[in-house]
Amino acid sequence: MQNPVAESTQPVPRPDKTVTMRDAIAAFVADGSTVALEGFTHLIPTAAGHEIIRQGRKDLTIARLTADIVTDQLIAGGCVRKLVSSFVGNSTAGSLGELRRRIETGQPKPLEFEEYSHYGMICRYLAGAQRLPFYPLRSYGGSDVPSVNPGIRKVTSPYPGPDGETEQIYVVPPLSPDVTIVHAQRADRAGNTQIWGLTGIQAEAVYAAKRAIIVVEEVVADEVIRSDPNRTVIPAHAVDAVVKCPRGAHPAFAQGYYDRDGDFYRGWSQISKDPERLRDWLDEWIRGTRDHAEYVAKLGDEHWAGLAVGEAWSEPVNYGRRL
Amino acid sequence: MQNPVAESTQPVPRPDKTVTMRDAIAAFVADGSTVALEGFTHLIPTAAGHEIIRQGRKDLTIARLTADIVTDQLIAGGCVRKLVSSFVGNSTAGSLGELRRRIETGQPKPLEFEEYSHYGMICRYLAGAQRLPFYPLRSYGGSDVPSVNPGIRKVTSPYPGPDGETEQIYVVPPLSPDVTIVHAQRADRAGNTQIWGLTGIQAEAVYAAKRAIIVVEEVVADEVIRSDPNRTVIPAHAVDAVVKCPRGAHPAFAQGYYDRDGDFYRGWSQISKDPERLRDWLDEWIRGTRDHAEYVAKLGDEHWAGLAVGEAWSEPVNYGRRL
Amino acid sequence: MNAGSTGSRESTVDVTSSELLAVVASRELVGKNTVFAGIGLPTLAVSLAQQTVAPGIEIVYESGVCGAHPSHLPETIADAVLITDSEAVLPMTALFGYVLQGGRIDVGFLGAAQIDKWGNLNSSVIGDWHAPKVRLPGAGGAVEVMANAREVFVVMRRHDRRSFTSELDFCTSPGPDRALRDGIRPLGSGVTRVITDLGILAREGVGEELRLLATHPGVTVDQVRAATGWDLQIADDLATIEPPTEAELRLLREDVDPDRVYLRRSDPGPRPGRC
Amino acid sequence: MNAGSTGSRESTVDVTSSELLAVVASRELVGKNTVFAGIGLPTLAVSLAQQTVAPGIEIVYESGVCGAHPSHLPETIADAVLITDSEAVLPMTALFGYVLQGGRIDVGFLGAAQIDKWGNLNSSVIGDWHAPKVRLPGAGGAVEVMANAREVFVVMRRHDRRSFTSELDFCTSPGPDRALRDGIRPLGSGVTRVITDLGILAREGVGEELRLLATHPGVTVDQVRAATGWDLQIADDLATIEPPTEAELRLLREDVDPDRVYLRRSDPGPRPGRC
Repeated sequence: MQNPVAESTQPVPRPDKTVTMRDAIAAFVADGSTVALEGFTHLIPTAAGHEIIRQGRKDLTIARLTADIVTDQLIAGGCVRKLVSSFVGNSTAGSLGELRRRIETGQPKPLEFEEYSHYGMICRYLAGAQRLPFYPLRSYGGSDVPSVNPGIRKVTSPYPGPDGETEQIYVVPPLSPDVTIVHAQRADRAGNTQIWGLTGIQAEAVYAAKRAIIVVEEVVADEVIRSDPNRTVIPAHAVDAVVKCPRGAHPAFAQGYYDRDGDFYRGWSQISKDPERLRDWLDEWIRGTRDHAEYVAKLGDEHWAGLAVGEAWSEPVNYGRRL
Repeated sequence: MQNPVAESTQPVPRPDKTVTMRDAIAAFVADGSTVALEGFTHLIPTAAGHEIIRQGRKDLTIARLTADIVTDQLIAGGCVRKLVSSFVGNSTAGSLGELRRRIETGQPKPLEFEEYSHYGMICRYLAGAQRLPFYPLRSYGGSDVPSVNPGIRKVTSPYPGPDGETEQIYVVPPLSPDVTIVHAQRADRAGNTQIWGLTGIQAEAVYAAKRAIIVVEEVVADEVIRSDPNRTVIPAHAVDAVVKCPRGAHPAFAQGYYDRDGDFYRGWSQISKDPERLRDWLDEWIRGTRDHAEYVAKLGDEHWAGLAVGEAWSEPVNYGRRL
Repeated sequence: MNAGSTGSRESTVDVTSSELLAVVASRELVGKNTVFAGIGLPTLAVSLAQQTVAPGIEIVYESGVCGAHPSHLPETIADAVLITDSEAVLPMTALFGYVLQGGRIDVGFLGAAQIDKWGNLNSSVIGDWHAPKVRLPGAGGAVEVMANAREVFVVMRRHDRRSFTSELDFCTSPGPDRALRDGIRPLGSGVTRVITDLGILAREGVGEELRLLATHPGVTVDQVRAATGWDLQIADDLATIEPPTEAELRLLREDVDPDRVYLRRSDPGPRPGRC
Repeated sequence: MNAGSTGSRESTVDVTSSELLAVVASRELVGKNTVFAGIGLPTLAVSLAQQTVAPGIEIVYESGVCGAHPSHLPETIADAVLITDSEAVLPMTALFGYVLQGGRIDVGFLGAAQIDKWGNLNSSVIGDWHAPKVRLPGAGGAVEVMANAREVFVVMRRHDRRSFTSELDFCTSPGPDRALRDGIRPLGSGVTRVITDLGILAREGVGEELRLLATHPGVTVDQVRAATGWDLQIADDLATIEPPTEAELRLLREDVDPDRVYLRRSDPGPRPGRC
């Protein structure tokens, strides 16, 4: 209706945060760091975990709701001192062999394990993202989980409960990772990140962290992101590095890009059950590949063809334009 | 890859929750109710407010972050006993005449006013939606707001602060409206509601409430909603009524449908300043129209042409389909 | 209790244990609107209920999917086929915070390695938590389902003394009695139904133990008592569960899981002497 | 302090008060990354800074818009033109919880009806809250900006004793000194700059009063003291603000607000004797 911005306005330069996976891990993941790897079954940052193994990081604290295959690999790779998690199983496909050995036998050395429930982990990220000293939740009443995790405490509400009596509630402390790594379908060079399908806890894990690495299937033009700003789950101001790494979530899936590798999940229980076989697997598939592109190539075209997906496009919406 | 669901599977019947505005207000807004009307500048449920005035509801508690024109109209319409809000101004366009008179002079009768900041209101809805006894926030330290609002209290964190000392934080109580009313671009008949542009606090206000009315520009086919499930901000299970009411947010805007009526906002300061003129306006535009369709028609085609917007379509994304 | 069937003729042959559990669980969903369920027998039960006793019932998945319309039977709660064509995908903050803790789930389905007579569940460890004999996957969202769903159904494929124990090795997901002793007021009733290959155990709420409510045809009370690690109470009006009807079995086999992914081809079948 | 200019020749004629405030505020944004700003002079200042001293600076709007690329000058913080073509639109829970309270804002711009020497602000009422002479709009998000932004800039079009008061009628948005006395540790420094039509007041953080840091050309210290409702401290190295350069004015007038929506056509201009 009025006041179009003059065409002469100089475009504001956007920082370009794209880097290689190697450089991103080298820059932001130090020995001893607390690293959150999030993605609930969908968009698991597996390729980033593999690069951490390749670079031989040590004494990491890994935070992850569902400590699945990538966690087992990181532990077997000698990278992990401590695990903070709410589910330590190989999805619905069996066991995490290395993780179980470390917890059940303490061999080759014990693994520190800080255990929560899913919502406990979610609330820890919420507290971290919101810079809160604690976050209340209606879980844990009568559970043995607080007895093995002194981080889970109680607070008395300053308001009367429904029966007029004082009310208590459990709380969890904030989780503030040194770096959070998530995988996404696409981002622009500045780090505006779009995710569809399961969005999980990624945004909160990123905002809770001091640094954030976004691994993406595609780096897209600014115009693609800006055509649908509601799809941006993580804005550029929360992102430090953007890494293009197609198929970097394997064996997890990327909605609209490739499907879950169910056979790999089922196979992992066998591989990880045998320490020698597991070591060989790491040597061949992770330490024996230079980067994720080589891992992808090694899996082979036929393998990837089996994970291909068809099309189901969203209906576009009109954001409108002032006339 | 496997196991297609047999085509003979019967479609599960979806409940049809579409009703007229008159029936929705009659069914879910009772005298004395606490009614949340949310929508931050965008998608304000104005038409629902007008219908509440037409039906002569009394003694309502209105909860709304920005108590703007629709709130002033509801107060002038004699519907409101108490206001719970964090901003009582006519956007950036001036004053709310009736609200100011009621607070500054207590005439014709006093208005109860429970005052928060925006984040205080947001946290009240968060606590309501999450069924928490309280929600902590890092606001209010040293402010006079808690001195006039005993609902804002303090809790001591069970974790030591950054300096090792005990740490205190303010908390707010849950807000659990009897009914929340929001406006949206579109929903299906079951109530799956899609919003784009500013999504504000609508989802939390709906989940915090016992009942929810969704007013929409369009009721769309199930397939439209299902083509983009991430766009669904409010799922059907949280919705009790779906009301089709095009242009029901006027003078606010609906992204992609019509623009904000800036002249109306500026004009309201003049209308509401004069109690007689305000009464005449309510009689003519609200009580003098049978429903919102009549209000829309009375504004006239030329008026609406001035609020028309052009096209800026989102790029579709691929949700993928198993081959 | 809804142990009665909806169909016409009884089918007394060739019923596998998975089919039996799915059918019996489906009947218990009369009048329920929202169910929180994992993949497997619980989803089969809900899908069958949608076509029999509870047409409008909605499954909410832990992954955030609401109103799924999958093209294929999903393999996990996060399967891509659950997302495409679904009605809503919620972030986990909303799913756990607003839907689950918000109190909007009528029935949550849970599994466990151990259950006690109060319906407390262990899914964490066998042995001592600090040096376990077996490390199980852990809580996941089970603590939250138990604390926040109106009631919880447990489906156990095998009713034996290792699982039905007088004392849990670890209480992952406590029922309301334990919660109240800890000073926390839970929303729901905890476990109200345990559906096993021997029968149905039930409790109504706080202060009540699980009682044997009904047995499958041919199962004796002594058989159930022997398979239960505590002194099991028996309902005064102990019933016999009606076997799956042909209509129920046809829907389950032809519509819900035609490729027998969760019904299992290699299903050992119910215990000898029953069905 | 960054009262120095970036351009070449000085322009000493025809500068309006709005232009002056926007230019001076823009210079203070050197080195800042994220700004929380309302529509009007603050956004003009940030837009000018993007083209001068802080090319990468990002405005985050209270409505949830990040990385806006508006086709027209927006009329409100929620204007439809801010959303279309923007980089991200956040729900309010994320904007207030993760961005603002999360500590990701370098500078928040606030206005107020009253300010005291500690940088505490009143935007609620004139008179008693319970029976106010004037009911103002209230807190909005101002309490949160003050508590969570690293520092706060205040732009006041008119420096007088009604606004610069020794005692607030009501403290809506307290600075860190008041917060600490209440037992709450704030994140940021509170108000660090107050930019007025007379000059710039500044304070660095906890325990410090606002001091007069610089005046516009021709403004005397006595003039500022007379317009301030408390005994104003003066910086030892009191400076004179360099007037807007031609480059700054050209950008502001031709690029940022060519239709003078916020620069105001009817702007009364700076006070006589200055610029």
